Amino acid sequence: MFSTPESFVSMKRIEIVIHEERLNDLIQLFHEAEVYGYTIIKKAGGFGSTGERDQDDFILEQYNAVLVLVCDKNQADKLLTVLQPKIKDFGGMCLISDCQRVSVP
Amino acid sequence: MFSTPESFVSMKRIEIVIHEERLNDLIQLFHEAEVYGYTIIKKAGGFGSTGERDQDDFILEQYNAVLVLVCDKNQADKLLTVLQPKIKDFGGMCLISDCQRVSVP
Amino acid sequence: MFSTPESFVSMKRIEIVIHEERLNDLIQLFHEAEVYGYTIIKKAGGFGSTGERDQDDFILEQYNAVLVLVCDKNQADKLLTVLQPKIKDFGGMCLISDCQRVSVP
Amino acid sequence: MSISSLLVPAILFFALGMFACLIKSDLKFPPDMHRMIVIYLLIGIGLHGGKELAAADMGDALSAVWAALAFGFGLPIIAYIVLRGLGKIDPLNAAAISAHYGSVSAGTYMTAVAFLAGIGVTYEAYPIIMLAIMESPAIMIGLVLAGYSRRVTGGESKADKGMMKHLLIDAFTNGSILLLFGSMAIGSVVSEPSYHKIEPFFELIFMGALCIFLCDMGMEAGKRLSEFKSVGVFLVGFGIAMPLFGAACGLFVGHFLLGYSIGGITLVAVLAASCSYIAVPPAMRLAIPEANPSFYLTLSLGVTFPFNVVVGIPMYYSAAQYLHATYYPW
Amino acid sequence: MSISSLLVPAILFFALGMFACLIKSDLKFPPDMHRMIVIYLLIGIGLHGGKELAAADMGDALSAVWAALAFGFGLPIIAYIVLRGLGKIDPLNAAAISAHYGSVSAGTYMTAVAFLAGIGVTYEAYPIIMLAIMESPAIMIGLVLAGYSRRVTGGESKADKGMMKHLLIDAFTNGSILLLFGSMAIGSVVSEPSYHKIEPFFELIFMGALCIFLCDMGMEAGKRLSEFKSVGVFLVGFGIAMPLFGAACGLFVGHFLLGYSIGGITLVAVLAASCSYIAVPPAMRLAIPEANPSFYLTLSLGVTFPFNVVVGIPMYYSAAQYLHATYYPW
Amino acid sequence: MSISSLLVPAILFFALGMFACLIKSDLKFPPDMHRMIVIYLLIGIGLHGGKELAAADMGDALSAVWAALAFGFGLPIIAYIVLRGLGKIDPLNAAAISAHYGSVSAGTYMTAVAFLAGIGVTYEAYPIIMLAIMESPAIMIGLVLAGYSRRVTGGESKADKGMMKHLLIDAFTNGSILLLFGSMAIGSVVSEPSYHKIEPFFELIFMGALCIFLCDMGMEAGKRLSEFKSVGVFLVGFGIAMPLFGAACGLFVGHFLLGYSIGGITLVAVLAASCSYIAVPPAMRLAIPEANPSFYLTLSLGVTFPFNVVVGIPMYYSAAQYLHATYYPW
Ligand SMILES: Nc1ncnc2c1ncn2[C@@H]1O[C@H](COP(=O)(O)O)[C@@H](O)[C@H]1O
Ligand SMILES: Nc1ncnc2c1ncn2[C@@H]1O[C@H](COP(=O)(O)O)[C@@H](O)[C@H]1O
Ligand SMILES: Nc1ncnc2c1ncn2[C@@H]1O[C@H](COP(=O)(O)O)[C@@H](O)[C@H]1O
Ligand code: NA
Ligand code: NA
Ligand code: NA
Repeated sequence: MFSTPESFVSMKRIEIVIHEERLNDLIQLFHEAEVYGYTIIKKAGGFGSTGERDQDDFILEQYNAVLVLVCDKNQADKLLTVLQPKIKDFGGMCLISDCQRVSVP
Repeated sequence: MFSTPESFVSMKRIEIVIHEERLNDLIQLFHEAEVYGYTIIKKAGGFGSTGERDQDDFILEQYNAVLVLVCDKNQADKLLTVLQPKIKDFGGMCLISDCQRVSVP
Repeated sequence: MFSTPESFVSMKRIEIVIHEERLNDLIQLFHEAEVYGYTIIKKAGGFGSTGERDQDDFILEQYNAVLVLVCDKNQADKLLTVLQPKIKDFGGMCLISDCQRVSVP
Repeated sequence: MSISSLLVPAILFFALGMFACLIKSDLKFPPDMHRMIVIYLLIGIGLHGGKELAAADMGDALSAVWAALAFGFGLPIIAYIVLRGLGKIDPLNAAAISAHYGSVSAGTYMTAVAFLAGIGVTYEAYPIIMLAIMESPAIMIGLVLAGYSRRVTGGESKADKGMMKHLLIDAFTNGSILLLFGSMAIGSVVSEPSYHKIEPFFELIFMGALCIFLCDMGMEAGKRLSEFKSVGVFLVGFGIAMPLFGAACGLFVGHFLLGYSIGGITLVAVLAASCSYIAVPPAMRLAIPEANPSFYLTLSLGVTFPFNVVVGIPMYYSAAQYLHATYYPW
Repeated sequence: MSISSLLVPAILFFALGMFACLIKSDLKFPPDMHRMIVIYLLIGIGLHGGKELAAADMGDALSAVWAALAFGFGLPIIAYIVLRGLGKIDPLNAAAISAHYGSVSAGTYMTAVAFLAGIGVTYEAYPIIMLAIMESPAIMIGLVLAGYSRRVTGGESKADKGMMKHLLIDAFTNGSILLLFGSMAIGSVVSEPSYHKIEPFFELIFMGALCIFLCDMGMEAGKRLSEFKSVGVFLVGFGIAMPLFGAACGLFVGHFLLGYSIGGITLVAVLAASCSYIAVPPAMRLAIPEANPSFYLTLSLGVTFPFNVVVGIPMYYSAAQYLHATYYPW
Repeated sequence: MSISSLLVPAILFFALGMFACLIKSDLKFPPDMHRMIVIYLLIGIGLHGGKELAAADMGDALSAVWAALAFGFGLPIIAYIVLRGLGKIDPLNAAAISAHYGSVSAGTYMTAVAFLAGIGVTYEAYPIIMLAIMESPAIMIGLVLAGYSRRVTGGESKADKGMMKHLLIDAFTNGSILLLFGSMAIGSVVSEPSYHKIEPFFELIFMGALCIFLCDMGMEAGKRLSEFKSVGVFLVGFGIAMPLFGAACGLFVGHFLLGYSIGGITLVAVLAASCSYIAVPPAMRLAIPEANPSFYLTLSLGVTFPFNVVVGIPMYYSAAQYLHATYYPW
């Protein structure tokens, strides 16, 4: 379909939202699982089982962090094995979806 | 495929981008539709039908907000019924895609 | 499935993460390809082939930018033709996935 | 005391902030500005307190410390009993709210100082020492009350333990408290000429910076105030009665036990009457996640804080005057 | 007047900012810093104005108010006519641009004050009152012109109405305007000793903080200036001619109608010549989304602002001197 | 010199920051606050330096410039040789680390000024000129060393070239350097009364603002210090030996070549001993992405900076005293 279809690689996109104060634990886990890349957005707000987290509220100072990680299926498999037992503890949200990574031609 | 396939739940991922000043209206709508979670990223920039919104421009101070909401199909259905009539008014962008939510084992 | 299925349009969602200092080059490319919308999140952090980019480190001041662009398949095709030769130079990550855009009823 | 003594810039800027919120103005201060001014004010208060401490009589300073600890531990317990007994508030919310009332509001305290300065009344150095001390016990007693409540209601107790220890440490490593104590320590050891070099930044321009802080807090108070319907009549009443009770304790202690001047008594009353909105709310959010923040924030920021700033301070001052005139009428 | 009178720090820092932009330096000030300094400057200007107002003659103050209203309403209408008639600019862009010229630039005004201070020229207290007043009418007249333009071009009119009301309210609840008026009110009621306490923060360090603000605005002006090609020769010419015309009106009014001193006349000229970049641009972006922001921002920030700061102020001052010498040659 | 001369607020606040980091306090200053204070300090230093420059003897000023250039170019080369020869550090990391030691730390310099002020020692105006000059050569020599290293190790060379030019330009358009030089230029041309207006902001409150900056840097240093295990014994040793060597050079140059007073010699020693953490780290990150930032940041922020602030400054001062007493014993 695209001009150079062979340049797409099927990947898994993992998207995690957790309380910002737990971010370091998560990143540590990632590095232990030897992931080769992730992206972090901090100072996110939201609403979940622990109530509202308003990023503009400078009294309570509650933030979420959004983490996006793209990897192949094997790595995702490995990662989720490590991640899943901790998910309840971490709270927030963990998604997985399919995507194509555009690779260097 | 994954170690514990039964721990994934098929969900809908709704992603909305709107002008930040409209965010509260949208959130109100969400709470009326009784969603159980969403994530907000503020101070985003972008370009759309109303022109450029540069988040670094401290003179005009125009920001977008990105909102991600994950829910099951029924809830999404319900939500979009409420949302759709307002979409034109809200402007921006509203996407829906499939994802797997990793659930507590 | 949804109340008004005909109001969904199949689209491509392109998600790019690059070093913030390269963002302007990318946006220029987008405008040359005549895209009609994109969303930008700045001051993101992350980890990739060039090491860690910690958005809280005010000494090094390294940020990533996340760019999300939704368009139809043709536009995506066109865009990626322009984008792909530059991807190596840009570094970071470029994803493409399918989504439904909720359109004005 | 005339109406003009209320026309203190700090109070007026607080009112301006509330007014901006009331007329739904789009006025908004950057959150980082708030954080920066808080850092600045805490250091300024600490340095000043330390300087005073260095020159203070140790016996008198110790009395002040004891009084501060008594308030910090005592007031939350009384608040908890009232909230549980009279208000039938559930234990965890009661614990979270109570903790706020043991602590103090640096903003209210500084407004009182500005008020006294405006009418030319002097005061002792000790209250500022009390201010620095009262934040920690309040957080600790909040944790203890929460633990007690959980045991009573049969909540989790194992996870609790680790949490408890973690939070007790927190009560001392808490950034605001550390800044206050650290600056106090620094203020008490630096030499006079060294202090003189930093005085323009931390003292000379202090009252002006306080105005901007209070304008911001006025907006915040206005925002919280608008939620007071959801909080219920009892709690709003509590948010006014509790500072009055605290002030009464403060007046008593300040006059009879500590033997301060009118200005000093007023400040002790303000300390006992005020409740925290800097260190305690985030600590309670973490320690008692089950408690509803809109309860304690509405009370502390939306009710007690504006009450103290606008009505309380002059009232406590009048009471201190009366006390002084009645019991030392020579 | 020698070149050395141009060597005012405020102006030099503005030039430094433009230079940084010119050589594509990576110098960048945090956006929140800009917001904070704006808040600080507005409060400082307001307090100072209020203090002056309290001491002012009511009749003279009223004359200043009338003059401010005349400028605020009159100049945009003239600008609109010129832009439509001579420039064939489309109605909505013309309306948006016009609104900016009715308003004032606090930065330009303060630079003028720094300039006068630098050469030791005194001035009346009234211009600062005018400054506070001129922001609202400009926004209002911008809305009226936009409404008129839309009716002429047959745009939406129903949605308009609610919008219109909403925006008229906005012209008064606008954060910057509220801050300015609020501080003015506060400055006019606080007692002398109270004011004295906050003076170091709001007056003593004011001119230094202004330097940082102007350095930042210099970078911003440089950025906008670089877009002036896209704006066209006519508009750039307008961005220079309009302040000259405004200044002429200001000189006339300041000298003949208000009867001010040379310093006062200069300031009135600066008020009439300058155009807003704080309250008006976001208001116009909301009110007239069809207008192209790069037009009014390039004009106001990239052309008129630097023109006034670098060339205009000394020019208006010379003109005021000439006027004074010619018409009061005794 | 007694222990009390160490009780300079600036140093104590630095220690407080490190302490906060040590006890894992949640104290955190907004990153924008850091940026704002850096902007403020750079402008303040520049203005002050410019003012001194205007009053300086041109010959003496030129000597200072030459000395600054010699340090800026010489120290990194020596550092590079030591790192490569003794430490077997790989070429690119060695280049990146070296560049830091040619530059200076404005924070350390200002702490030294506060230290001297605290014990009442005067100093010459020239060191501040050296401070402004030393940042650029260090970046340039870092680039040259990196280029040399790459040629040696056979790295990319084509891409390099464009990069090189780009980065050489950067060494001059770099925001911090521009701000420093720009303010210096402004400080040297403005008239006395004009300067007087901005002095309260840039001089009067300077030392207080510096305290907040150093508290922040203390936290940063503490954070980096904790990584020193990963850096290895050799590098940590280098991070202490290099400033000692630099200080020795500075003492020699300051005393024998420039002939300064004790205060002046101390400052020259501090300049030569200190290493940059404002302009150089980001420049090196861009120029030598292959180098590991945790090496140069741990060294510059975690080792050399605290060493200089806590131990170095009083030591260099004692050495300057000794030198002065020994070689001018009349
Ligand atoms: N269904 C959801 N969709 C999107 N974000 C969610 C969802 N549930 C939780 N989150 C995010 O995760 C954060 C923490 O969730 P929780 O631990 O459940 O309070 C929330 O503040 C949201 O930002
Ligand atoms: N096709 C698109 N892809 C990604 N983001 C979009 C798209 N269209 C609009 N947006 C976002 O929605 C914001 C508001 O859009 P609009 O109301 O069309 O100006 C824009 O500033 C973008 O951030
Ligand atoms: N596999 C990945 N998943 C998510 N984000 C990535 C990935 N690889 C790179 N990135 C992002 O792209 C940025 C730049 O990548 P790089 O140029 O490889 O250092 C990183 O800092 C990450 O934020
Ligand atoms: Na209390
Ligand atoms: Na005007
Ligand atoms: Na050095």
